[in-house]
Amino acid sequence: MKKELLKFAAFALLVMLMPLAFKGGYLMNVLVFVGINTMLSIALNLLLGYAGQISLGHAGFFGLGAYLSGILTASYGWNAWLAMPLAAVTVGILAYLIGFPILKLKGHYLAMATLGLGIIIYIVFNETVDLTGGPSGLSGIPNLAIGGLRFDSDVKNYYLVWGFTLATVLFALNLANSRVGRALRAVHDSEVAARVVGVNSRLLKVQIFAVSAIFSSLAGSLYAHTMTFISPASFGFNFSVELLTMVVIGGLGSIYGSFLGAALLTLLPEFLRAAHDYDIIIYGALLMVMVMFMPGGLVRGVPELYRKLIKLKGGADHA
Amino acid sequence: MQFDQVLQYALSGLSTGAIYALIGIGFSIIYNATGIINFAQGEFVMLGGMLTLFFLELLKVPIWGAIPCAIAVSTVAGLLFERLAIRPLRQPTPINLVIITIGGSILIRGLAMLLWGKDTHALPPFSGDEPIAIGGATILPQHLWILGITIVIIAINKFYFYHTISGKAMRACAYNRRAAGLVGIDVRRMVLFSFIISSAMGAVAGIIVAPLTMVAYDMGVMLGLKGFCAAIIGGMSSGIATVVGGLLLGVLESLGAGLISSGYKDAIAFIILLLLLFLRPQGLFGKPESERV
Amino acid sequence: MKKIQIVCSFIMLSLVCSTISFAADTIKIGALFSVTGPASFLGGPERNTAQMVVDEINKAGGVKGRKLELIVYDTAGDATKAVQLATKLIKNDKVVAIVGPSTSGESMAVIPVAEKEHIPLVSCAASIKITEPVKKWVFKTAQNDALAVAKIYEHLQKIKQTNVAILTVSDGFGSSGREQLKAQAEKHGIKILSDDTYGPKDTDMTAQLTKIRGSQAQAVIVWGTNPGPAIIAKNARQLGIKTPLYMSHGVSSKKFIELAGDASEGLRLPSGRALVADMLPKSDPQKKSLLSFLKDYQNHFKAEADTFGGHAWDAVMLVKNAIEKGGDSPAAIRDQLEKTRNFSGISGIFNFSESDHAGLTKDAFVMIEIKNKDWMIVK
Amino acid sequence: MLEVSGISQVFGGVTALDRVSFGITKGDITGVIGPNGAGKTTLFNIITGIYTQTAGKVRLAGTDVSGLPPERLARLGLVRTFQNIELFSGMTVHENVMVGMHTKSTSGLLACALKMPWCIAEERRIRENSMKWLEFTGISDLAEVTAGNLPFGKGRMLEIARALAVEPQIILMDEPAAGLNNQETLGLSQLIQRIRETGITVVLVEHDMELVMDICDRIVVLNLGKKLAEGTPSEIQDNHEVIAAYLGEDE
Repeated sequence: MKKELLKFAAFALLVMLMPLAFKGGYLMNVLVFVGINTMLSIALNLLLGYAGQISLGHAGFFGLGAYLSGILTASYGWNAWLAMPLAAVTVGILAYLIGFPILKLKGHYLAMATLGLGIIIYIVFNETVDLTGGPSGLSGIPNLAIGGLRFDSDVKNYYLVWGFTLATVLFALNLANSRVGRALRAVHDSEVAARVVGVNSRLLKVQIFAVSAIFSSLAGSLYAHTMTFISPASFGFNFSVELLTMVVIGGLGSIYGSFLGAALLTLLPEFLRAAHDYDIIIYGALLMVMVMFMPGGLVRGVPELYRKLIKLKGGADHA
Repeated sequence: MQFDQVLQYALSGLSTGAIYALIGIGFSIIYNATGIINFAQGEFVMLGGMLTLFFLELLKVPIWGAIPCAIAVSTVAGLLFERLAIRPLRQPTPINLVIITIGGSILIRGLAMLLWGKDTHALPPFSGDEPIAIGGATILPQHLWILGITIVIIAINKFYFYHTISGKAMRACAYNRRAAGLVGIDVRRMVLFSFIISSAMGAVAGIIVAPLTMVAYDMGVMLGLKGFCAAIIGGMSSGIATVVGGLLLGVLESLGAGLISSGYKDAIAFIILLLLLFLRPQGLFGKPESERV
Repeated sequence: MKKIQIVCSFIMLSLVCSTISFAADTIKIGALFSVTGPASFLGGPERNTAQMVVDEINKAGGVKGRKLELIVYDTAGDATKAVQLATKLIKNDKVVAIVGPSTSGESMAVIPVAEKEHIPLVSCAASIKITEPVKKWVFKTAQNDALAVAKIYEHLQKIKQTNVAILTVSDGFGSSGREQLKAQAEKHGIKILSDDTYGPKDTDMTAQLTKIRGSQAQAVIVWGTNPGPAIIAKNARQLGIKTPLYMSHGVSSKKFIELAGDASEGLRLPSGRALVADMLPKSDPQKKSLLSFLKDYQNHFKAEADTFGGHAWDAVMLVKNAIEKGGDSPAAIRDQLEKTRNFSGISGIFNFSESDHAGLTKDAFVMIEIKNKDWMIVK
Repeated sequence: MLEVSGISQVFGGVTALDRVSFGITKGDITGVIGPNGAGKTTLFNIITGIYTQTAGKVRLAGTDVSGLPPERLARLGLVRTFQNIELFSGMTVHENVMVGMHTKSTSGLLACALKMPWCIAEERRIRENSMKWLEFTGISDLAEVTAGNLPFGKGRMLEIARALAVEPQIILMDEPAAGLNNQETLGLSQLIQRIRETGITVVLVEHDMELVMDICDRIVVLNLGKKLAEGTPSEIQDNHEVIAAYLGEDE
């Protein structure tokens, strides 16, 4: 328990000190998105890594948060701090209601159903032109502000977004080592055994689906208020797959893994810019290679590799 | 609303639906033999179209040579996919399989983009493009090709699954993999076969549809998803139910676009998919199955 | 173990920062083009053209004796990436102006960054929203879709066909066009009888066209970029629709004719003059720019230039002229851009002012018709 | 305590169980035996809410619980173990048992994630109480081992410990001795008797006749989906029909 807390404190400290290292350069902006993506992949990880339920429609919840927040503030003049929780609650309720029928499905069927859900949401963004501005997008979304402090620069946004992200990390960590988190992992390992000892797996799955959607929605609101412009293209199927990749690469069920996955995938394009046409291939290959050779993700795979290397080296020394 | 309009919607829908059906059957064959939903199925459709174009335009092979070559290469791609990605999987859980087939589809699409570029290309129709009038509606010769080839493929399928040893063996796998293994059927070989068959079928679908829809490296995504919808409507059967599912989906889409709203056309397909999964996961025509633990 | 990994990832991060080089004494211009992704048909030629123009300028001795340096990033059509890269251009590369992005959505996303950081942005996208209302730091070179709509409607008025059906693609380009088609109809005495859309990935539009066939439309206006309009042209031919088809400027490249084949015969569309440069009279003020652009492009890339590359040509040239006249500070460039008068570019003749940052009139377009798989000016 | 009456189950035209009825007395150890395919496991699955029967009723302490899902039954004090042990293989042994205490704790999702003070207290209680069951089954030294790495016999003990953590009225065990060596079977039989001493009713499906005859108070015999006989071990041993059924199967 103490160790866990210490680890989190170190992580938080690192996050807080980051801006000093970059002095407001361009990477600050990228790191803002690393924060948002970390939040999203933790949200998905709660569902996928803990409860073992796949979703290929999370970009839809992310988009709903962004659009609800954006429309309420830009078109109806709401206060952003009011719009954000309202969006989250709405998305949460929606996910809760749709969760009952959709989580009855298993495996591939669940993947396809959530995918369909994501596409339907995406089509709605595109078609309700009067509300969302359609494919041309919605602009003029205000920045968040506390009193006189407007979050309108990368550094300010960095602290804003990472504040939320750290809260998400803490939320997820607490949940993992609690009665509910254990029950979720139990459902993941053997649903029938979990039910037999009294875990209402169906309700639990729906609950975590809703919680996951709520965090995605919050991330969406943050995205809308930091970007000040949103368009449906950011919330399509591809982004759902990207989120899935983040979670898988980082490591299913690992919160810090989600951060690693999000950071890697958000920063990867920076490294791959020279090979701009190849990035889609590297992406696909990475996904396959990870599942085939490091099914535990980086978080578990790298230490394992490290141990193997040590052993190999040790063996060589002896020889 | 006039009769000839509705007739036109129906005919357009049937020809699109036939493609969905072909892709849907590809999904079902793999699913039945392995329990995998192959998210990369749509990419084989793309490969069929792109490869035909490649042989036709760049290697100057005549069309009757280009088509078999394209099917052959796509089939090899399917074979390699199974051998290199599916078989070596250490933990073949549904989630890992979903992820690996998604990864495979991205990879195949990316390679196609690198090899052939991002442009859309037109492919000549098999036999002219003079419209044929049927009642008040018109179709193209290519539509007849699509319907005809779909029927032929389904007939071949039927023959294969019911009248050949390996087809029967594959049906046995579909019914109970462990039992099939116990009676001496090489299940892994059947899995490989299922990938070969469905990638070949995907390629055929891509080839016959290409003259109408044109080909691009990313054409497989939406077609693949629609094909899956067709398979779900048909209850993942590898026979006539999926064909009906595909045709139904095509006609509903076309009617939806014409009579309700063209913008929500795709949403209609996916709403049907969700409703079916919620209410009748065994497909529109299947009998309910007892839940197994 | 986990901590080590986190530390590692941050080390990688800092490596990225340190690899940025600083070349001395060049004037840096940033460029954001959608070289990959769904809008690569815009971004590809735009990147080629921009690089080509900068090379030509440098070959001719640069601007005021200093060389230009073009820093191009690929946005892949993604608004989020576009914003990140705009920030990168401004903060890390310290550019004095940005040309691009290629699409309207990305441009709208990047505008707040340019406005906040006070860097002039010359967008290559078409939507009227980019410069209307006028934003202090934002200009654009692609013809407004509003102008294209006006050109088609005027043409229809002239030939007295006022009942139209519209069929637009449901992406940024199509929805912006649809908005304009609906907004301007009344002004030109046009009645829209049916209003349909199709998806950018759709492969069969006979349903929409059948519906249109059932209406009394005298003309069908299709708003989209390849390959949709080509499929529509083929579908219309299949259905035997005799109503004339009008396309948007979004298909004004040879690719469209190649895709639609015989079905493209007789289609009309508004287009920039680049497609028909050799048919223009000698007196046309744009002719000189056009011919040099086409020739350069042919020499550099062994391919035919299209109007899309022209947007980048205009953008780079406008910035270059502004630097020549004023200084190389972002503010000076902005001020000089706004003072641009009678600049004969590829897309038209630009006249920027305090109240107009798009700078073109509908004369930037000519109506052209496809005859024998080539472009003809409609008289 | 537990009463089944007229249970029938039909799978796609095949009758797996045909009007099976019997009662189980509180505090007894009851064995359900029968040749392969007799329908024992199906019966267990029906009683524990995993299958829903075609006809018939299950009553637990007088209330009708037919068709209730397993999680509801667990709250009513009915719990089971599985033939091929079902562990939460990714979690530690201790955590496995802690999940067993799910019904005996109440903190909700939000309270857990926000670490409310009452949750921390409850968590401590769960942690301590669950150790008790590990000690009861004699695997407390393995508390921090990942369950997936346990040897089969220990896994069986863990599954029982986890079921006991539910603090049930009645526990159903599906072939608990399967896969155990003699030593382990002996331990198991002692454990079952100790469980009964704490007042929990035990029902087991078992193939190991020696074990059944040794510890059971009553035995129910199923054959081909029907109840063949019911009685004390000695009554069953003398029952001709039972002997015929077993001999007919060549066992």
